[in-house]
Amino acid sequence: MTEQAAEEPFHDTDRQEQADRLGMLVFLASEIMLFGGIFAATMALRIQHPQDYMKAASHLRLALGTANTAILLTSSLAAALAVEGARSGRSRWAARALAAACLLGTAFLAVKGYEYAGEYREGLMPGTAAAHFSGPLQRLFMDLYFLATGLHAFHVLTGIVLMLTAALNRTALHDRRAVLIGNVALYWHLVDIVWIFLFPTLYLAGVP
Amino acid sequence: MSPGFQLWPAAASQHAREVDLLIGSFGAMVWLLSLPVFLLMGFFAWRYRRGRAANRRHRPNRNIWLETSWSAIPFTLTMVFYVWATGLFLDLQHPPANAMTIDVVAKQWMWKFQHPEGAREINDLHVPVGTPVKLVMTSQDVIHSLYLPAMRIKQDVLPGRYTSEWFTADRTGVFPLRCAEFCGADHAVMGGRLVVMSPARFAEWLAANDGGALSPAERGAKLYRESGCAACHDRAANGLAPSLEGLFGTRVQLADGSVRTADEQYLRDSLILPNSAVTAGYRPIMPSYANTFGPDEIAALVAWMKTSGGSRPQ
Amino acid sequence: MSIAVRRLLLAWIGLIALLALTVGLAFLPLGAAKPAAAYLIATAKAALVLWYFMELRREGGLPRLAAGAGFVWLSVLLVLTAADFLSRN
Amino acid sequence: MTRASNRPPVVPPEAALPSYLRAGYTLRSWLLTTDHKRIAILYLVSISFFFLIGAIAAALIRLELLTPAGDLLTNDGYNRAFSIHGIIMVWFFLIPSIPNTFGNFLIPLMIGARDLAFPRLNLLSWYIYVVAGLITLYVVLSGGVDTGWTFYTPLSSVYANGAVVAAILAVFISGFSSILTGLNFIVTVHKLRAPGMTWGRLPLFVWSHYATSIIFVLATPVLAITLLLVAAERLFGIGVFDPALGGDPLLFQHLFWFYSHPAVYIMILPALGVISELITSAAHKRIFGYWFVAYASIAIAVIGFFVWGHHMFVSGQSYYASAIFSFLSIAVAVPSAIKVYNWTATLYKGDIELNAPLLYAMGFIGLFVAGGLTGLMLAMLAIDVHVHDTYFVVAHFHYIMVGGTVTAFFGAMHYWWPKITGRLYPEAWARASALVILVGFNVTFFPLFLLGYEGMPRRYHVYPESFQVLQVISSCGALLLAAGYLLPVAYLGWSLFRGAKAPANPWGATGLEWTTSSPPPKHNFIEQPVVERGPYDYPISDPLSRSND
Repeated sequence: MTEQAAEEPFHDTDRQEQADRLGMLVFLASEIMLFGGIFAATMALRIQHPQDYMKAASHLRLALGTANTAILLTSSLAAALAVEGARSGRSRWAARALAAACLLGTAFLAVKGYEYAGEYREGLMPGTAAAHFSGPLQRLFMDLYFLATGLHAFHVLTGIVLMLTAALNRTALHDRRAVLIGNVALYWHLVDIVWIFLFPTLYLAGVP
Repeated sequence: MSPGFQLWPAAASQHAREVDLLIGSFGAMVWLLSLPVFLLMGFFAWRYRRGRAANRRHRPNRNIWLETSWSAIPFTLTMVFYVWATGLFLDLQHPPANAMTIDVVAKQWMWKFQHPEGAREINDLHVPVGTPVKLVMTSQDVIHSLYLPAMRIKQDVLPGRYTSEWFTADRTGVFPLRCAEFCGADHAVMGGRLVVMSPARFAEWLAANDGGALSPAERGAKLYRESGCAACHDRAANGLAPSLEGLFGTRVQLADGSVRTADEQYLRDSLILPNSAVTAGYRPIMPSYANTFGPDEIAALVAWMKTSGGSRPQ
Repeated sequence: MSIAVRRLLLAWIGLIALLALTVGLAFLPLGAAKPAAAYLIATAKAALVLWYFMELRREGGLPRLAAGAGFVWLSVLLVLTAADFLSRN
Repeated sequence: MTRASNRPPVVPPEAALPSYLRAGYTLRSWLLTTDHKRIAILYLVSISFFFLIGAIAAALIRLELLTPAGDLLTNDGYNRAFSIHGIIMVWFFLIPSIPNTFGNFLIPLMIGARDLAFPRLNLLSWYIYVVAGLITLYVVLSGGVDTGWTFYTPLSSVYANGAVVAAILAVFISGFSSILTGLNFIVTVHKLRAPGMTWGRLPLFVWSHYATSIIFVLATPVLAITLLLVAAERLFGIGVFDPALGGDPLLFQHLFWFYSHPAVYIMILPALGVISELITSAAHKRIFGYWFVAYASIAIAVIGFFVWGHHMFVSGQSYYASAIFSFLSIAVAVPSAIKVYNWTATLYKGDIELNAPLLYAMGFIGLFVAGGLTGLMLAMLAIDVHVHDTYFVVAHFHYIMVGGTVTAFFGAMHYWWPKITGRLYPEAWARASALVILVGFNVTFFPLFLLGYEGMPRRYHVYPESFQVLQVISSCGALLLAAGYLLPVAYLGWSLFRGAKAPANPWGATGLEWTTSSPPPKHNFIEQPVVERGPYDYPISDPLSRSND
């Protein structure tokens, strides 16, 4: 266990730790509002054209979406376990849990990529030559779907990079306060929460 | 629009005069609330300026009752005006049933008006005095806003949607008509005149200007015939699509279980996005006419469906 | 297995169970209540993640406030926007 | 004389601890600094530059409007002039104006901290601002945009010409600078207050910046995603806001105003904080009703999120929603009114020094009241239907943003000038400029209320002749206003080199920032201050009244 000295402008590490965590939580609140615009757009479409919304959503693959939800929930568990590991001094355990979370995150992206490929083949990817839609509303739904999941996938990727950085950082793994790992995990959980709400918005909406 | 300096705009309707009264009395109350602040601030700055002998003994620096009352009293007074202003606004949302309906299509950068009798005009709008006039408006491109300062009304005109505004002019004259929502390069010149005439003069004008043109309803009937709508929608057709006779204004049961009133918006949506509101008992087979009919044609078809009232096209 | 780890595992089991429930409910004929149920379950899942994984249960009022602010403000945006869309015409 | 701490003020000899200005002279020592005071100066320089560009655009507008015909600018040229004026003034001057300069400089000093919580993040947010600013300059040089600062769809997404995507990108990027600043302020106020600096001892300036930061963090990302969607619509035909593609243009307006209405409070809340400091310092008196004023800031920030629909009364929004938004908009006026009444009560029985900062503060109150009450008129549905999108609205928001925020900005500049630069400014000149600005402002903008009620829509470069008299008066006022703004540039610049050296506390004020030297050393305080009194603990002239306190 190593004790880091407080950095400017802090006098003690306790304060600094609290400040880092609070800063991360405030940032996450900001992230929620960023996705808020997309949720508002899907809500408007769903209120105004409930039939078309459902029909368009039914083209998504619920099984893959459900699998991805389970994957992301499990990876969130792994991230939480990593924090617990670092805190109880088991740095190797923490590293493995982080690696598992990264792996699951990558699996999520792989499934997502497979899904995108399927949608491309079915002509559901806007802007591609093969695209064919039943009307503007289905296209708009698919646009929103790609925007929402694309922005989310970008966050997943960022999260994986952050967790990898933490897993390779000896100081962070041996920090019994788990400051860095704790904050990275917070970010990862938010990525999870966003998906938890995207799932009923996009996938479940398609079940008649 | 007489040249020269003026400080108050002409008012040409009962509503306009009520808005003037509203802003006048609200303005008076606003002065009542803010003048003491200005006077006291100046007075205190002079009375208690540094170096001047003055009694500076004072009570503690807070007084909950004082602070609560100077929040609550202005708020309560303002609420009275809220009720008044909202009442006037709600009147604007409910045109009288006997209002004369004029179709308006806005585009960059002109206003197109279509009278029910068939007369069409651009940028100028002629109306009779003393008759409620309802403008049903849509845009062909960006958002515009039809602003009649003399009536103290304006309403944004949206693409893909119908909005409306109404007024009853109570004096004849020529008043400005302007676009209030920024709509691109020539926004500033997208306007014309609102000409309010006596009923007799208006009838003359109408007769002189219809130029043998078809009324919107007649044009709609013609479109209905020529575009092959009857193949599915005619009563004699094999029940592929609901009949349009007497449809306007009724409540329609939709396939998804909801109910909608067949108003202008519903009829337009059914032409542009036919499958988003399918009538119960029918299949979603109608193609979209978004690329076939422009706002003018849609307005004509809607006008026909409104007036046909159950009669078949001649 | 420490209590802390067991607690996290239980939260995860809860999350997976809720996922199964929400997918199951989607196939029941619930009509208009379906989206409501789906979002209710999503909120419950988010609450589990916030409470156990993000450890808000150990935190004081300030971090809870900070974590909750985004959700509260988002609901202001959605509710007032929906108020317009639902009451047009 | 300090009362914020009962220790003697620590004013180090110049040689013992160099001021932040002398902590390094190289360009690198400025561009890579993490000192909040130096970053504040970087911001001051960059926002002044953008104020100048925005003002040039304003000058073009006022010149064009001298005559009813469009003779100086073409229709398109005029549209680009007011679009650039709006975009630059809103996002590159007003939003960062007070928070990023005075907030950055003063918050750590006022709460007894050595810096903001995340100094490197603070520098990063300046660089983000600079990148966004450079893109905006590119937009200006490449011919500008003709969408207005509001970017209404489908005009912006389909029909407009010009560098719309670049302008959107600039605003999008500048948003992240705002978010990071807000985050930094929130964490700093929570975690870096000096021992004894309880919430009840926070200066009202800090309270109002805290409230501002809430808006920065929670509103800005909505603007970011919305503008991203507009760019996507323009580039890829993703029609979220385009009715031709199944979208809804009113959704854009909802999302845009969800940010842009609270953004008005981003501009005015810091100004309200400045005025509380200026009034108490000039009156040498405790603020009347500290908690009411403090909570009013938070209330404005929170309720400010519930009122955006009042920009949409004639847009085709449902009239039920309009009635709700109208009511909520009236409610947000209550905390603002509280502040004004409390400032007036603070002057009562004070020991008032009629200095330039107080003149600016009193000018602010007058203009803010006028702007606020006309705002109340705009919240009234039937009135708004007539004056929406006319010069009445233009006049109203200029009273708040220019009459309010810019006047407070100048007031703050004078009040803290000795602290920031270590020099005193010439008082007589400063009083004169305050008066010129007040008169010039009213001559420029009051006629616009009349024009608006008469029915002149905004964003018109040609107009009926009957409006010309008022337009000419306004343009003449703008000339006076410009002189009023240039005057301080001249004498403040002079004082930088020739002004008398400022003592640590030239005003006899009580804030913590006055207990350290002018200008402060790198880490603000030589030793950690310990706070034992409230922020406005001025002596009470009559000893008898002490017992009442």
